[in-house]
Amino acid sequence: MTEQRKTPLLDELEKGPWPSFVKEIKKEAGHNPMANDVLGILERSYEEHISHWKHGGIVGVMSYGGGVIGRYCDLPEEFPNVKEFHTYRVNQPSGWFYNTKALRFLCDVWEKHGSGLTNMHGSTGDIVFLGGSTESLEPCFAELSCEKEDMPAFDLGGSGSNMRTPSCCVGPARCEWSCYDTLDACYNITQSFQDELHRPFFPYKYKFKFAGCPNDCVASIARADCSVIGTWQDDIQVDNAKVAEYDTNGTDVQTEVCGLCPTKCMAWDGKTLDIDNSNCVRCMHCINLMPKALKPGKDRGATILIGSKAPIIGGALLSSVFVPFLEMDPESDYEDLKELTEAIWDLWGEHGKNRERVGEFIQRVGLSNFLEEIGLDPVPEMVMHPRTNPYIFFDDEIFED
Amino acid sequence: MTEQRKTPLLDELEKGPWPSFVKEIKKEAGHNPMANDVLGILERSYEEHISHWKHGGIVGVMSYGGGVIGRYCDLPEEFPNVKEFHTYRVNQPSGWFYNTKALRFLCDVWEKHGSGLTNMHGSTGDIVFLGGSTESLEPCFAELSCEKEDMPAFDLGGSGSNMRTPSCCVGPARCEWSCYDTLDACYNITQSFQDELHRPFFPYKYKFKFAGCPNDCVASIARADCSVIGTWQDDIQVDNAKVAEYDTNGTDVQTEVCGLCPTKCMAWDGKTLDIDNSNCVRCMHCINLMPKALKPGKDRGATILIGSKAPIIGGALLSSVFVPFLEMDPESDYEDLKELTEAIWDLWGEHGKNRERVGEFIQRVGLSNFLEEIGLDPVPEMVMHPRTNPYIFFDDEIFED
Amino acid sequence: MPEFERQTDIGPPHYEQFLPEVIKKNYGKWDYHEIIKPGVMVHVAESGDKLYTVRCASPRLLAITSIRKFCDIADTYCDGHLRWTSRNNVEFLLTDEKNIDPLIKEIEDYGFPVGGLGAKLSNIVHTQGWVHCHSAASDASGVVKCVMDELMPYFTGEKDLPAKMRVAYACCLNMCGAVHCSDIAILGVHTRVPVIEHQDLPKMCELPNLIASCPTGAIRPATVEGVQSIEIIEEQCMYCGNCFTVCPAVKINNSETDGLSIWVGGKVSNSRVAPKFSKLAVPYLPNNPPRWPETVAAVKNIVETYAANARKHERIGEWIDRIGWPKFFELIGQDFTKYHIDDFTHAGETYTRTAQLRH
Amino acid sequence: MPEFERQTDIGPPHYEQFLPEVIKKNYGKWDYHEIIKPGVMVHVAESGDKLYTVRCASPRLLAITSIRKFCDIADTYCDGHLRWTSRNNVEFLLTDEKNIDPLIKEIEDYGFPVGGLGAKLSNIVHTQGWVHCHSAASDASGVVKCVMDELMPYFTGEKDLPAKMRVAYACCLNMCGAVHCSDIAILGVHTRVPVIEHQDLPKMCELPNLIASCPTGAIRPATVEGVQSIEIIEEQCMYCGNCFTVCPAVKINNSETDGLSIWVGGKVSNSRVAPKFSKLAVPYLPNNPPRWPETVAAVKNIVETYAANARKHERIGEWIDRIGWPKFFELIGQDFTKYHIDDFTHAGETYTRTAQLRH
Ligand code: SRM
Ligand code: SRM
Ligand code: SRM
Ligand code: SRM
Ligand code: SF4
Ligand code: SF4
Ligand code: SF4
Ligand code: SF4
Ligand code: SF4
Ligand code: SF4
Ligand code: SF4
Ligand code: SF4
Repeated sequence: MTEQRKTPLLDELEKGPWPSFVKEIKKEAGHNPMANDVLGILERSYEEHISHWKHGGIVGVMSYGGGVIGRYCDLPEEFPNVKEFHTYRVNQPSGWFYNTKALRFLCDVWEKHGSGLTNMHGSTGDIVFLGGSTESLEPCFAELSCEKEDMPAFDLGGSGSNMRTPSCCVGPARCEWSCYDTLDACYNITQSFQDELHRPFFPYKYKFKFAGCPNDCVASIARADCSVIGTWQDDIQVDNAKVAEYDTNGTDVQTEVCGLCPTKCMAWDGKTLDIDNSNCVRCMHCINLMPKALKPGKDRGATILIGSKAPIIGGALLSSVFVPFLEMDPESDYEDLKELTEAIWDLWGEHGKNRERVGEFIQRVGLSNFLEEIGLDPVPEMVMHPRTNPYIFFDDEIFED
Repeated sequence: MTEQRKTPLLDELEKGPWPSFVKEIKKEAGHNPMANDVLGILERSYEEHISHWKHGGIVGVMSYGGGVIGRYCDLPEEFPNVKEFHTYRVNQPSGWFYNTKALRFLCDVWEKHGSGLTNMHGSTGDIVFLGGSTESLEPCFAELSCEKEDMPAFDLGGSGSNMRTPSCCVGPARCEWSCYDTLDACYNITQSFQDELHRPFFPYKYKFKFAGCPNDCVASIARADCSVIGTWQDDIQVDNAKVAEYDTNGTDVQTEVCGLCPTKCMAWDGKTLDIDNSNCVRCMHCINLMPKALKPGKDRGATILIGSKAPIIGGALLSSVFVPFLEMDPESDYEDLKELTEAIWDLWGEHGKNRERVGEFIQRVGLSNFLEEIGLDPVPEMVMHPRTNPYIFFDDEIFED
Repeated sequence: MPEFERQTDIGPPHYEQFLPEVIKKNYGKWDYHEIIKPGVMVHVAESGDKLYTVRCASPRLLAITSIRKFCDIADTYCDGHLRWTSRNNVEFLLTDEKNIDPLIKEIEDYGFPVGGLGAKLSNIVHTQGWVHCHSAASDASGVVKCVMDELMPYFTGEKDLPAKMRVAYACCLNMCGAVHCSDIAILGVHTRVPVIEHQDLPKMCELPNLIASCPTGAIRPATVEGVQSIEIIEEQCMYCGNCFTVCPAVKINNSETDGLSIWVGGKVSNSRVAPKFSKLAVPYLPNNPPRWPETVAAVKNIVETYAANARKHERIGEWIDRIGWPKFFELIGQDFTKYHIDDFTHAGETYTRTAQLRH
Repeated sequence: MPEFERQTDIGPPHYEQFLPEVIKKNYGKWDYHEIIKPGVMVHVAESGDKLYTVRCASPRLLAITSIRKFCDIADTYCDGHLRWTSRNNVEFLLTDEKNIDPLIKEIEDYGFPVGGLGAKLSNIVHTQGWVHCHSAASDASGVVKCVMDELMPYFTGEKDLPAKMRVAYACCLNMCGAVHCSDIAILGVHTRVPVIEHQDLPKMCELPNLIASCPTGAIRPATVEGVQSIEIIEEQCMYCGNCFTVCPAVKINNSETDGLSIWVGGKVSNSRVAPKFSKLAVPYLPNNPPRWPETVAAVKNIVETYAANARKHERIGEWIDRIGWPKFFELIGQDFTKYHIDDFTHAGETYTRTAQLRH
């Protein structure tokens, strides 16, 4: 074992109360040469204010087109153990639930084949194994994925121009507001589209995120090509006695609850919370403030929104309403969602440009045209307001009556 | 005199309670052949659902490049008296104030030289003389513009790629809210830029509109390249006794006044109207509802906004904030406004594309670049919010301290 | 020497000579105003002086005969003073309260109703139409007349409105009426690709200007019928007619297919909410002179629905923002179609990018 | 036969096997929750069953040593059950209330503070930085560590906030942290035109892809140093680095001039107001490892200003919308510069198109 790298700059980051990633690296650096070299090369970056990693090129496990991000350092002589330093994206379980047995298994595998360093989790949701050699890829993958008694097998997640690893909020497992089974939906979609997850043949990446209610605890509306956000159609469930309790125990119901309702559709007279549900936009605010007293309605499902992404190329997008309300009954096997998804993939797959996300594609071809091809009728919920410019592509149908 | 044209379709438009433009045309058609033929050709349009007018070509009065819109009909044989049917744009007086003497003079001139039909007024604000022959242009203009005793002379307004006829709201002449002298400013600017009004040498049209307060009774923010909208810097003047009167006489001050304030910066306790003036956005709503009780502050001036226009080509624009507050003292001869205007004209004149309005130009070159060239500092009032995309053109100055 | 010696660059006459004495005296010193009855208001000066205004409608297209009649009336009751408003109404300016009723009688007898003040429908700002313009997809004055015949009670004050209502009309996409920020806008639309007269084109038009005129880049140079002309990529043309504006040989007018569209919810004032553009409500109605019944019915329906449902002081756009567009379309009974969804440059900015929805 | 037989396309393990008994029993039947102290909440099921959650921070970059330690703790107190959150915190799931305090002691002794629940600052979502990525304009973990060292009291609950606060960090404009909708976003920025290695370029990159990668169209093909390469129009380059993403021969990283920018006012939830993008607050701060004092101070200043001024339940973007951007810049003492004004595709949509202004 070589000596631990000297890292005066990084050592500054062991100070302070917040957990230190430098300490984490050092926890492995004493016995893992890769961890030791990553410490060294990172110190160099701190000295020089620049990254020492190079583009990856194509590395991966056999028959998969994604799941591994290739990485090489530009100082292989000095840091030979991180000459190759690829990351694995290991598909996390729905809701990031684990038992210690499975976690220990993951640790053991990664101790054997890699740096012993992880990200729990990557931004997309995967378990990230941070830094392994090209050689280790196959054996590590085999050990993760093989069938074994009494121990779950793991598979890789997505990278490249394919479906990316779906993720979901904690949902019905622990949250009283979940309007559909996010964990089941996430699992079902992931399993149904294994080919699309592992073998890139889309114009660009396609991400799913499942949130159980409009609080959107997985930030799906900001970073998923398909954002599935739970909601309800009927009336908010109200327990007026409990509202009164909140009112006496420090929540000013009129000001804090009713006063911040976006549509001002509620009023509190000290006894009854009067909600004009036809004007409630399902924002969750009142429910958030009084979880004991209010609950989403019983007729539940999800709003499907499409197209969010980071800025490159045309500017960042939030997802936009595609289906205002879709039932999400697990019994249905999410057939509607799958059909819509396949229709989108077909269309975008055929007409999308290289590296054009579906949100950009829709803007380029126009939402109306997109809907027509998918076979959905336009509804006013899809837009904040109708068009303001008079540049209308009229069809002959306007002359019929 | 030929017989009055038969117009069975147009006759339908003599019916009904609203004043009829057909009746108006007929008022002249009995004795004016041009009016008679315009009636006939219009009836033809009503039969065929199509315009019978053709592009104008360049007609006008000597030494002017604008002020007349050339017009020819495409059925000169059938309607020889409207073979040429040009309109004059006669520059209206500020605020559209007249005395009967001046109006009768205009009527007399137009009876002599044209169709006897007018628009009072054109959308830009001019007195529109509707329909005269090419031959009549010079004599008509001479009669309008010549110096005469005891009778004002009139001049033509703008058309083509020049400054267009400025217009203004009734302002201090009759309105208690006018924050600067709209009539004077409009007159002053019109007189100062006579050359720019009459001789097109801009990339496209440039319109001024002057509104005395944010009610914007000349719709300046929607249809002026330069919208000058009165406002104030200090506190709203409040007479609480009068507020109380409104409150007892049918205005629910809390709900109707305070409740509709855009920033909710006011509260009424039955005695005092408490305004947080630092959060008042000068929307006028409260003042509009209680003119006896409230008035704009005393430190008055105008917000200068730039760039509104109709949809062609890039889509309609509203004007955007250029100078949040400018003093508009008549004593100053509006020097600041003129300097800014000339700076804009220089820049846009040099770099604007053919038929590119200044609002489109600013969007093309970027507001920051535009400001830099004009020599104005950027202020946060100019934008609804700072940029959301990270595509920043950094200069070297960021490295200085 | 000619009879009249032309002068140039003299500008408009100075307004001051046209102001009534009471205005000159109280210029900039008005204290408050009050609407005293439909179409009549009084402005009271700090000095205590009063100025009465009687506002009457006008078709904007005025014969000199009518203008002379207005002069007669103004001479009788107003010491010879009157003005026009920014929406083409006539305002008679009086100091003697007793003259109000006789003036109203006389002007109404002459056919010009009094009204349009306060929370009412005012005159329809409009454009040339078939009376004078080459681009017009429909007539302007005719449609305006038919709509106002039907809506007049909202002008005279017989019927109430929650707030001011500004209707505007433009006969083509040039939108000379600046209709794009109106409570209700009626807009003439062409709906077919222009027909090119290739033989005339090279003589009449400059190709670079013509090509640059197209907002969607649908025009490209082409040699047709042996001349240097253009071709229009049909799928890219949305019939705006701007090519026709710059080149008479590209014919946009079509007697069969031109029509009207209706837009709602715009405003200009900064009162309460910021100015807004009007949005598409009814994509297409046929051109049906002389009375355009479909258009009249559609506008009336919107006005009545608004009048019945909005809260006091709410302009139509504020009302729709409160209830939401889905509800608006439901209330007016209009299908939401693909035409309602923007597909121009900033289209994506209009998509609903939140899960905040009514269900 | 190999020791381990690889399987493909099996997907992730089913989550159900990882759920504690209390969850299996009450799945989808939770009644309400309550925060019982900083970092600890209880969910009560319709059945009356209770599930306690203790949330602790994590640097996200975790050694297996630490994960094993978490396992030990979970075995001791949680029947072996734990989860991670969408912001990389660790959540221990307990049914026995008595275990809460011992668990907290043990995990805090191990160096992982408990907190982040409710109206608090949670963990900073972040990206790879110099630890693993080629594009990084700065390090990720290091900046996050320094900022959180300073802001920790807002995580643990020692200091109060008006509402939830989500800070995010991304090391380049690819924004893998999806920082674009965060209360506060720290973003690594390149600020110089990339340097092209012309000799390598044709071997490494496909020209059409490279040209298409530039958002502003600054790249055009050119023959340089005798090879088919590209040139970058300097005035059109805003240093986004997307050309580098698709082509390693276009070097964007610069040790002198790379730096950090700060963005504010975004959010993701639909609660009260719709989701919002973050907006530029501080255009550029120098890259100053190991402790980035300028960046830490700037973020802290914004958090403190917000904490001192916003109303209860107001996220930072809601607060700024209420007081206005001019006031925000004044309060944080930041100059408003030309960099703050948008100049990309939809820039015009951000201009103030109303006279509604504070003076
Ligand atoms: C590992 C991870 C960051 C992390 O530290 O967590 C990551 C790392 C990279 N991302 Fe990412 N992205 C990661 C989540 C994201 C997210 C967030 C999300 O998925 O929720 C986004 C924003 C949302 C989105 O998809 O738009 C994101 C937007 C990008 C983009 C910009 C895409 C766009 O359309 O704007 C790129 C550029 C590209 O694809 O060429 C990119 C490219 C990259 C590459 C592959 C760099 C490159 O130039 O090709 C990075 C590899 C870094 C490395 O060395 O490991 N990464 N990337 C995240 C994946 C871990 C996981 O699987 O769980
Ligand atoms: C007469 C008038 C309409 C009316 O009935 O009142 C008018 C009539 C014409 N306008 Fe206009 N515009 C008139 C006010 C407007 C306004 C309103 C305003 O000024 O407040 C606008 C919208 C505001 C704006 O400037 O954007 C307006 C926007 C246009 C446009 C589109 C310009 C744009 O940038 O989008 C054109 C097209 C053009 O310039 O080529 C246009 C072009 C025309 C032409 C010259 C037709 C053409 O294709 O060249 C029209 C001549 C009609 C005729 O035969 O008389 N007209 N035009 C108005 C001028 C009267 C006056 O001087 O008082
Ligand atoms: C005479 C005129 C100015 C002129 O120089 O000609 C005028 C005069 C007055 N306006 Fe106006 N406005 C006039 C066009 C406008 C316009 C422009 C337009 O319609 O094209 C607007 C913007 C309309 C819009 O937002 O789309 C306008 C928005 C207002 C407002 C704001 C209304 C609102 O709440 O949005 C007020 C305040 C009010 O009515 O409470 C106002 C108030 C007034 C007052 C009360 C001001 C005063 O104290 O004297 C004047 C008479 C009231 C009335 O009409 O109810 N005036 N006013 C214009 C009459 C047009 C007409 O014949 O109907
Ligand atoms: C555990 C977690 C879901 C998961 O599957 O991992 C979660 C769990 C809960 N969220 Fe969340 N949220 C979680 C990420 C999010 C996110 C996503 C993010 O931060 O990236 C959001 C959107 C943030 C945004 O808008 O930018 C989010 C917006 C909310 C809101 C809305 C807050 C608001 O008013 O804007 C609530 C309601 C509330 O707090 O009153 C909420 C409420 C809750 C409740 C109370 C739901 C419940 O009844 O159990 C949960 C615990 C409360 C807490 O953290 O204060 N959760 N929550 C995530 C914890 C992240 C963390 O470690 O801090
Ligand atoms: S998104 Fe809704 S359902 Fe999911 S964890 Fe958050 S609050 Fe609960
Ligand atoms: S969920 Fe939101 S919109 Fe609906 S009543 Fe509650 S606060 Fe109002
Ligand atoms: S814009 Fe203001 S000052 Fe001018 S007339 Fe209208 S209300 Fe009066
Ligand atoms: S002018 Fe408008 S913003 Fe100002 S206090 Fe009155 S209502 Fe409020
Ligand atoms: S709107 Fe069009 S058709 Fe009507 S006057 Fe203006 S340019 Fe002519
Ligand atoms: S009508 Fe408009 S869209 Fe069609 S070719 Fe002409 S300019 Fe282009
Ligand atoms: S944000 Fe940029 S530098 Fe950071 S991990 Fe993502 S791609 Fe790499
Ligand atoms: S850094 Fe961005 S803007 Fe500059 S050339 Fe590369 S892709 Fe274009």
